Amino acid sequence: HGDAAYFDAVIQADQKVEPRDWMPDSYRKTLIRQIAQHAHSEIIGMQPEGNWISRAPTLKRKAILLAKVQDEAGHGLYLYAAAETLGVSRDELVDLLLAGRQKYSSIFNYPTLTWADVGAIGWLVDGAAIVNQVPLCRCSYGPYARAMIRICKEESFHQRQGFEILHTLSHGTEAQRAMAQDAIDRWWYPSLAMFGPPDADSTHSEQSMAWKIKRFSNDELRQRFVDMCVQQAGVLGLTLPDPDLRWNEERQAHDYTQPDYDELMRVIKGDGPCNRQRMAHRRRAHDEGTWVREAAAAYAKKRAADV
Amino acid sequence: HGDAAYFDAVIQADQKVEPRDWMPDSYRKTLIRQIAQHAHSEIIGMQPEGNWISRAPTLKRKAILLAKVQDEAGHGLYLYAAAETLGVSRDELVDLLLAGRQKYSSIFNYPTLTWADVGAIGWLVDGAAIVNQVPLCRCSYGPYARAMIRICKEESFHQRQGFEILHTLSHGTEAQRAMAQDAIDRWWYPSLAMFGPPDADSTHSEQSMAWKIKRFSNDELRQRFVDMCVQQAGVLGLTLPDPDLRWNEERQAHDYTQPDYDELMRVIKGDGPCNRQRMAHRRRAHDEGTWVREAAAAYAKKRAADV
Amino acid sequence: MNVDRLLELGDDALIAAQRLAEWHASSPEMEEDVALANIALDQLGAARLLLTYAGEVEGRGRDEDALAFLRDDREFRNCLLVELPNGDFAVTMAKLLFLSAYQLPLYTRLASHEDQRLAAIAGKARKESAYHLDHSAQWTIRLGDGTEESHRRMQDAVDELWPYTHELTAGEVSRAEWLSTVEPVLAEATLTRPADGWAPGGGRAGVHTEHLSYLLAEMQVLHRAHPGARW
Amino acid sequence: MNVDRLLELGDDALIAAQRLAEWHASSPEMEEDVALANIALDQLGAARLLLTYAGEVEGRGRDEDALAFLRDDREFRNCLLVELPNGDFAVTMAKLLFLSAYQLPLYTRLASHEDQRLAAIAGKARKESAYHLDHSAQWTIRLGDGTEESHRRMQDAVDELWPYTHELTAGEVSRAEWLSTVEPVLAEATLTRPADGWAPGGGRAGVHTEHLSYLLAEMQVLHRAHPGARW
Repeated sequence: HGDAAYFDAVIQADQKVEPRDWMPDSYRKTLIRQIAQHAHSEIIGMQPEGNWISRAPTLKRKAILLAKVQDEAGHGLYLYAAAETLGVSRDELVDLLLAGRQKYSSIFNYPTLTWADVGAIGWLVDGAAIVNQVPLCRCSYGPYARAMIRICKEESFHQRQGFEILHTLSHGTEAQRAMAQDAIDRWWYPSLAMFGPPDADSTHSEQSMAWKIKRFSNDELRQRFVDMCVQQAGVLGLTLPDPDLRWNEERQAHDYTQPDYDELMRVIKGDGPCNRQRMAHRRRAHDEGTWVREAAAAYAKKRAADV
Repeated sequence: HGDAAYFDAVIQADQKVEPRDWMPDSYRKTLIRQIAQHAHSEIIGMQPEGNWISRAPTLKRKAILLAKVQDEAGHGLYLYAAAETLGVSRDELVDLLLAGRQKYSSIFNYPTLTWADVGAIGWLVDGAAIVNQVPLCRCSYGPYARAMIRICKEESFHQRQGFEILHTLSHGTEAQRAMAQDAIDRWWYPSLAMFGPPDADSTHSEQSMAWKIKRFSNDELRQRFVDMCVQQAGVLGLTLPDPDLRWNEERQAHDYTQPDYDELMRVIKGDGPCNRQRMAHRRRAHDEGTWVREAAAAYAKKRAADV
Repeated sequence: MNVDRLLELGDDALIAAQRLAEWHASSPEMEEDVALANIALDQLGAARLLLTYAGEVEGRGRDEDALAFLRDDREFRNCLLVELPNGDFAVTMAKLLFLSAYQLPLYTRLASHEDQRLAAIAGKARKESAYHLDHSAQWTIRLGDGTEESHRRMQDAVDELWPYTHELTAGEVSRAEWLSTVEPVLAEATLTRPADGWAPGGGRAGVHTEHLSYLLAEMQVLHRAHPGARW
Repeated sequence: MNVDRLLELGDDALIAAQRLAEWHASSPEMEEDVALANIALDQLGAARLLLTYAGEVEGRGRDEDALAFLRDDREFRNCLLVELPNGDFAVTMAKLLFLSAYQLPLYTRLASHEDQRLAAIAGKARKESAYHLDHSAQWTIRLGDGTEESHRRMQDAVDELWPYTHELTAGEVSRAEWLSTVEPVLAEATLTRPADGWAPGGGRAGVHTEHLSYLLAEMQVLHRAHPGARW
């Protein structure tokens, strides 16, 4: 098959597959699933951080956080647009999310309990996202790769802001420092779990690697993240909550305790602390906005008829 | 007419008219209107004070305030029951309130802006209510008179609590003292207006006096209230916001500035700061409770059928 | 009695009272405004006694108000159930049913505790809990076996809150004991007893839902705005 | 420029920003989440400049945060309109329409104020207000001339908020000038312009609605819980 051969050659040559190119059905499906999940994560991810906009401790921090949450909405929009190039509509994807048939990142099913959680999400969660996403900037599917370039740039900005929040707290009052440490204690393992199950248990990985959608294994990325965090935690003057974390001279990497993958599975299945809350919020916003979307459509139709 | 003569004799002799006794239609209507307005005032009056239950500054104050607001609900219930002895149902009266066809005391159309307002309402508003209501304990209509005896007892308890809140604030920090003075400054004239328009403009008074529903004129009661407050304000160490307030040796009473009766008329007509808010709250509570009341009725019907 | 246990009891009662009091002037019936205020006052009364005692046992000079108004949500020890938003009247009644089906046997047991002070508090609270249980059970039955709409709402409420009841039965009150109170009520109410499954927790360790810090922000705002003031 | 006037401007912007930001992750469309955040950021940006300047003019060492987080509601000078609850999307759009139809001519005038600092702030804010006005006018028209339901909701919103607009036009911006912006929008939206009547006020004197102190309790809670901390 000539199309398939061309597709294989593009992949082989590290070139980009573009929307009009032929591609295997399963490649398309894998990408739709992955990009949609990524888009959903941006949209659901607005909630835990948004939870602190109204209570941000200074006006400057309020503005930064509001802009960050706005960026997430923007990322959601780019990503849905990238998914749409694969022949699926945003509305369909949103319906799949609301019906619970597509997932979003499980990390957003944990609550943000204090202001320091905003810092921890920026530093750890956005940090993990970047480690995951930087390789995606070289993903074989053009629109996704290009969206990721833009998103990664903004994410690293967010990650620095998170780091800065924690740095300020850890050099602040006793209570602020305790708040920062507490946040890291709660977010560390869920962040490690963001890289997915260990390679041995990972389902979709091999084919995604072959298609150059994925470039590194879950465990490789997780290791990279741990090594990065250890160094930065030192600068913060805060502790990662893993007594077995230490430099392994031989591996030239840190040994560390794995996250609780059973917990990860429970959260993915729907039993995290906030799954129900996040989905209920999203559904409520969607339902309460129905009359507005209908009105906009009705108005547009009338105006189109006028012309 | 023998019934009318008997009624007149009962009034004349300062005896009580009871539900089964004959009474003039206009006597009945006047009483229904007055008792309903009084009941509505208790129910609407829960809102401005209730506004501070969640934020009361100590647990003891929270308990006292919650109990007070509960008492108001209880007073509403007695008073609706008293009105029902006149052949009107509570549901009808509530519907008239919700339709805006019966009034409640205009004082509750002012906002409670600080904790000190809870004190000021207790001291001034309940104080004015007592001055109004003590004579009603001798009202010619038995059920109303008896309800008022019970209510007055509780109201004077509330008034002492309000006084005590203000006393504590006025002997507290600078900020607390300022809060107390500010509350009195805002509640003084609206409290004076609670006694209604000046006698010269008062519509229903004469007939109510003849029927011994009312015992003193608006201006007499207002004067009594002013004289009482001047003495108590002295004990509080707070100022009544009337530069022209002074003892008149000749009248053996205080001269004082009249409240703004035009404002009173505007508030009665519906244009006070909170009229719309109070009514919207009451209507929302009523509407949102419909399914519960319907369920209770349906259940009661099923059980009755079981018997 | 150790401080943490007293704080758990006291914080349950305090947060329950705060939520119940939110119903003031908003109940479906005037009689219910009175009843909910009563129950809120009972819970608040118990909270005051328990927190006062907790402060004394702790011995760091904190009174009931210091404990209620000057701790943040990470220091509160209440179960998650009581901090959840009120929702509609069905949710409020389901919460109260589940809570009082826990508090009644708990206070009954504590009423014969060797700690006399705690026993006295529990002895009083037990009687109140019996009333709360009766009130909420009656409403659960009325709503469950009322109209189609009320049945649906009551079932939704039970389903939504059920997971949070596991935290109640993780200690002295066994699941079986708690179920022996709740199941007959659900049955009479023609409601389906939800399956056990997800069992969120963390309240006893100070890891709450996102709702609690909002509740505390409102509850504590005035007290905190005037440090050291008397009221 | 006197402090009170700067506080009026700054508080309007700050409270409007706080209310708009409550929409985060709750808008009817994702694009609107972005747009409302944008507008909230504009208002917040203006608030920061205005409050900073107010603090400097006052000369008592208060910066933007001291003014935003350490005043209580009796010290805030914003108009009542901005503190009212968001309500549904129609109410939010009506609020924004009414506010920006006031802010645009006001900032336009202030942009040529002899006070250079204020003129610069107003010059920037003016352009943003033009966008806010356009955005809210477009939505008002779309909703007013959309479906039956949206027309009803939009008319209700306009009716409910109309009284609060009198406070906006009690100063530099005349009623006629304000109406010249708003009336054509309502007409195009097929909405009825409400009659003038009740004209609540008091915001400029610190006599607010009962809503503001709740908004501030939430906004200020963290800042106040850590006196003197840096963030």
